[in-house]
Order: sequence, then structure tokens, then C-alpha cells
Amino acid sequence: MVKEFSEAEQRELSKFLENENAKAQIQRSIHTFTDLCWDKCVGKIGNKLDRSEEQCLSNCVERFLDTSLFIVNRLEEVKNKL
Amino acid sequence: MVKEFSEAEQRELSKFLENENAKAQIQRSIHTFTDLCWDKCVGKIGNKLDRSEEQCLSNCVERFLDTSLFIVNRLEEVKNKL
Amino acid sequence: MVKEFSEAEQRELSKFLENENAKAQIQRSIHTFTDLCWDKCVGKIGNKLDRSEEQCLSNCVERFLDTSLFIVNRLEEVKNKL
Amino acid sequence: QVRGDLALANAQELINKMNEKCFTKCVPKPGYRLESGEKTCLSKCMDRYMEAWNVVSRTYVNRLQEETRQHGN
Amino acid sequence: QVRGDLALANAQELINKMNEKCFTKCVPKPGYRLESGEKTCLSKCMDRYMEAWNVVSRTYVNRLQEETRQHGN
Amino acid sequence: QVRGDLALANAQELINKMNEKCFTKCVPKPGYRLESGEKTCLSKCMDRYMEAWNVVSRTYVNRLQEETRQHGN
Repeated sequence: MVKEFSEAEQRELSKFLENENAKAQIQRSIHTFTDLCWDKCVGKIGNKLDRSEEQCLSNCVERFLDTSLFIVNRLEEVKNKL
Repeated sequence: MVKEFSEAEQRELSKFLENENAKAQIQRSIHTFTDLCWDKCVGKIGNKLDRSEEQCLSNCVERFLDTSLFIVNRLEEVKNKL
Repeated sequence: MVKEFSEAEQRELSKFLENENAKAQIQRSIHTFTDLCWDKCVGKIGNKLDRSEEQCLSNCVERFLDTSLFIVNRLEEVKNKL
Repeated sequence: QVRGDLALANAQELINKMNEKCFTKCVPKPGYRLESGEKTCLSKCMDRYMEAWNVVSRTYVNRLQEETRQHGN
Repeated sequence: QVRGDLALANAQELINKMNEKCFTKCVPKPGYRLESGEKTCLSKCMDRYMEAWNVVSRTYVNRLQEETRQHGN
Repeated sequence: QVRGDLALANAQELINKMNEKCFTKCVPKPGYRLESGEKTCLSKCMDRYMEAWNVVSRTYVNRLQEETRQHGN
């Protein structure tokens, strides 16, 4: 009942799954950022996102990622000083 | 060590599990709705929910479900126009 | 391919895993409490947590746990009266 | 077993939510002990939360039944 | 199968988030039915949410690509 | 392996929470770059968050030990 895979097929499969995992992780992040930045940037519901809302959304994602890098780098520094 | 099931038993079992799954999903939804609608509807803690709080809770669940249907239907329409 | 464990090894292993499980649960709780009590107790970011912020954090954890006990005990009482 | 797990998970989730909601409502400034006023508030809050849970539950299950009736099975 | 599951989970999550965000924005006081003004608001809110999702998505993917380019790999 | 996974999950969760809390506190209006004032705030906020984590941790573990002592094992 269980299909046997050749080694080549197994490598193929595990690469495929890794890829799909990375994609799933990216999509989860997009949902998280949209949630967070929507609350920060979008006010009254209009007929289109206005220029400043769009800019705010894009800055929000970029600065959130900068914050993430800043935190990880600073923790690395602290660890290296120990 | 692993008990063998007859086909009939397997069908029975999988129907039971499906049912339990549906029940678990319904209970999760009830917790989610209570959480959301509690924040929207219940103010100061009194000796009983008053009439307007009860009505608000019930409307909150109904309108949330309407919103859900509205969204799914509208997405279907958009997809069919493509 | 699967290593066989003696009974003694199995007991050892399951005790180890139980322990690690308990530790993981405690760490999850610490994250949850820090999240909740940070919002309640920490205002402007200074050069150190001040005395009252520290006291608030510690009281926040203690009272949250008291609340938890209070709830569980009261539910027990209600159940026993039935 | 499955059924017991479900009931347990359900009770645990109810307790967690009550804990969070009632702590927020009744203990806004945690002090050196739970004051008696806070305990009174917690008891009432638990009862209100369970009432709310019942209202939500009834409303949702009615709605599910109605929709099942309308759309066939 | 995996690919389909992923697309489905993604769509489901988008619907859940829109539901929550747009219900909050458009139905602050739930009444006996969804009023037409509320429905108009929900339609617009859905479109805005998908726009926001696209902006966030574009920004994030650009950033990932830039970082991959900079750090080799 | 299990022990390493646990430490890693713990560190990851701490980073995620700091990211969320400190971004909210220090970058209320995200601009075209992280300003130096925002970075200073982030550094301090990280230190405060870790202090808070330590206070919470100490309080909770003490409490667990006390309860274990009182109720036997």
C-alpha cells in the first residue's frame, strides 16, 4: 500500500516539501504583517487606499523587518561579548 | 498489538471521528464568538446580563455569520466574473 | 532502522520527555504572562524598570495565578453542589 | 477517549478565556492580594461569561440548524 | 495535494482576517440584520484589505529578494 | 535534540514578542528608515523586556515551588 521511492525521487520530494514549507512560512508572514499594518495604517474605508495609506503600509513592513534585524543583531553582539 | 478492524468497523470509526471533528470545530467557533462579542457587548459586570447585552450578543453572532457569508459569496462572484 | 529500547530505557525516556514537556509548558506560560503584564505595567521606556513597574509585574503574575485558582476552585464547588 | 479529550479541551478553553477576560475586568491594578471586592467581581464575571457563552452557543447552533434545513443536508 | 492545501489554507486565512477586520470596521453595533450601508462598507473593506495584502506582499517579497541578492545564497 | 529544540523555540518566542512590543512602542509612525531615536528606543525596550521577562520568570517559578512545597509533590 505504501509506494516505494527511489533515492532520486526522495531527494526531489524533500526539496519540493522544503520549498512548499518556505512558501507557507512566507504566506503566514504576509498575513501577520497585513494584520498589524492594517491596524496601524488604514483609517476610514474609502474607494481606494490613498497614497499615504499605501506608503504607510509599505514603510510599516520595511521598518518591522528592520526592527527584527536590529533585535537579532543586537542579541548576537551581546552574546559575543559574553 | 494493533487491533484489526473490519471494513464496517472502519466506516463506523471514521464517521465517529468526523462527527467529533465537526463538534470540536463548532466548540472552537463558540469560544471565538464569545470572546469577540463579550468585548463588544458586555460592559460593567452586573448581577445578570441585562436584556440589551443579551440581545447584543445574539445579534453579534448572527451579524458576524452574515458577514462571513457575505464575504464568501462576494468572492465567489468575483471569481466567476474572471 | 528503529532502535529497540529496553524497558528501563523506555521508562527513562518517557520520564525525560515528560520533564521536557513540563519545562516547555512553563516557558510558554512565562511568555504569556510577560506579554499580558508588560501591557499592564510598563509605560514609557526608561533606562531601567522602576521600582513600581517591577512591583506591578510581580503582582500581576501573582494575582493572575490567584485568579486562575479562584476560578478552578469555584467551578469545583459548583460541580459538587450539582 | 476522543470524546473525553474534547470535553476536557472545551472546559480548559472556557477557563482560560474566563481567566483572561475576568482578570482584565476585575483586577485592573493588581495589588498584594486579591481584595474581597475583586473576588466578588470575579464570581459575578464568571457567571456572566458563562451566560454569554450560553447565549452565543444557542444562537450559533440555532443558526446552523436553520441553514442545514434550508440547504438540505 | 500539498500545493492545493497551501492555497486553500492561504485563502481561508485571508477570509478569516477580512471577516474579523471588516466586521470590526463596518458593523460596530450589530443590529437585527446587515443594513445596506453596512454591506456597502463590507464590500469596500474587502477590496481595501486585498489591496493592503497586495502592498504588503509586494514589499515583503522585494525585500526578501534584495536580501538574497546581497548575501549571495 | 529535544532540549535544543526547546531552547530554540524559547529564544524565538522571546524575539517575536520583543519585536512586536518594541515596534509598537518605539516606531508608532514608520518612516523611510529607522531613525536613530527609534534605534535608541529599541535597544532600551529590548533591555526592559528582558528585565520584565526575568521578573515574571522569577515570580512564577517561586510560586510554583511554594505550591509544590505546600501540597507535597
